Amino acid sequence: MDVLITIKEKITVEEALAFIQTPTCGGEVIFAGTVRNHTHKRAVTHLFYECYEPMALSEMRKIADQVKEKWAIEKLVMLHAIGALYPGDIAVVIAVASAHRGIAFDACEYVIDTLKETVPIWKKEFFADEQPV
Amino acid sequence: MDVLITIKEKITVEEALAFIQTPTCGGEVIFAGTVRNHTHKRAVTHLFYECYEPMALSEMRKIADQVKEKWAIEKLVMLHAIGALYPGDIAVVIAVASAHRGIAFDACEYVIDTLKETVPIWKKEFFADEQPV
Amino acid sequence: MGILLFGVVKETAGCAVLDCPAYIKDVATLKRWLYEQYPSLQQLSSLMIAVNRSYASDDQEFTDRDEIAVIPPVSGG
Amino acid sequence: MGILLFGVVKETAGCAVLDCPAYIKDVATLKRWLYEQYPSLQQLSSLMIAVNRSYASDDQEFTDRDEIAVIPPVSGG
Repeated sequence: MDVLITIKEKITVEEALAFIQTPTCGGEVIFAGTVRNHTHKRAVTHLFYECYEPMALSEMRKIADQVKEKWAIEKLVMLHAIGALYPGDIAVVIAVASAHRGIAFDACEYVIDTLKETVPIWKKEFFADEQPV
Repeated sequence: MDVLITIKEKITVEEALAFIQTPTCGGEVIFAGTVRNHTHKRAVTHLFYECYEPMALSEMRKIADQVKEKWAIEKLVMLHAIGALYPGDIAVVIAVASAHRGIAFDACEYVIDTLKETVPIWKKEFFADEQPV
Repeated sequence: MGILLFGVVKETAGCAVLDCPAYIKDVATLKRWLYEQYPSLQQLSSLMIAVNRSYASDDQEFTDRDEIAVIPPVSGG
Repeated sequence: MGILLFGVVKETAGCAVLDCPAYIKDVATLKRWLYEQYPSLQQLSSLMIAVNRSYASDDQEFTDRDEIAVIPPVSGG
């Protein structure tokens, strides 16, 4: 399984696609998490993502190892953005390529669910109805 | 729910992404089906996709209606390529945007599974070890 | 009346539109006639008939004003 | 020794690296001390300690050569 794990300021779906596309695979499943313009009906102006980078990368590698053990996945990409993000910006991209689409869906959902539970990244929300700090 | 359904010679993941990205949505799930360079270990040179287009579009609209009834999906894209496709080319793209990622995965997988069962599109495979027609 | 053929059915018949006898007025009779004309179609895992671009059941009737198509197992995606 | 703080813990303490007393040599003692220093941390749904970039159980011991971090509930993705 080829793995690409990246934490950086700006991420794109295209770079994930470029990594996973291969003529040997039939199915690619991609999850993109974007910044919403509201949380519980409160308008969000922007987010700030903070990260304990060496541990975050290590936890992401652990997830990749779990995927490799559980499913016959050929390629896996995990990208996470950090810093200031605005509504519509992409915060996270998970991309999986496999010869079988069913396990590609399962693996992709597993990765994003687990990432949200274990990877030390924190989101701070800034609201429109808040005093600027 | 906004829906984009297209059958044409060349499709891209980018056009699907462009349609579904919105600041109100948190999660986008995309399935891309690409042409493999082998089937049951036989090398594939290319495929030819044939389509009963008016009925295919109608069956795709039926799937969109089912998605709308089952899940709170905001945007749905179904793209299918026709004509000659080569290994690595994209044959189908399904893209779903929803505020909740769990149902985005469910809906995306439902759409591709159902499309493969009901939409009148046929794939003819051409093999490397075959006489040219 | 002309019925539309696709995929392996089109290849078997060697044409994209097949002329079928006027006495055929329902799906079951059409399928029986197709199997007689092209016995190899019986090897397909399914053979559906679409009437006006919708899958039709065996008892559905049609006239020569309807659009009839023969749908072998689909393989899109 | 200096321990790394993130997210709401960093905001609560007002600093990114916190100096903790030398007598603290295991995770449980560190957590108890943090809760004493910053009682509001008890309202968090979880408070994990990482030793050398891995989540540590309460009974894990450490020395001042280890990298210690306080991990409030994560919210990436």
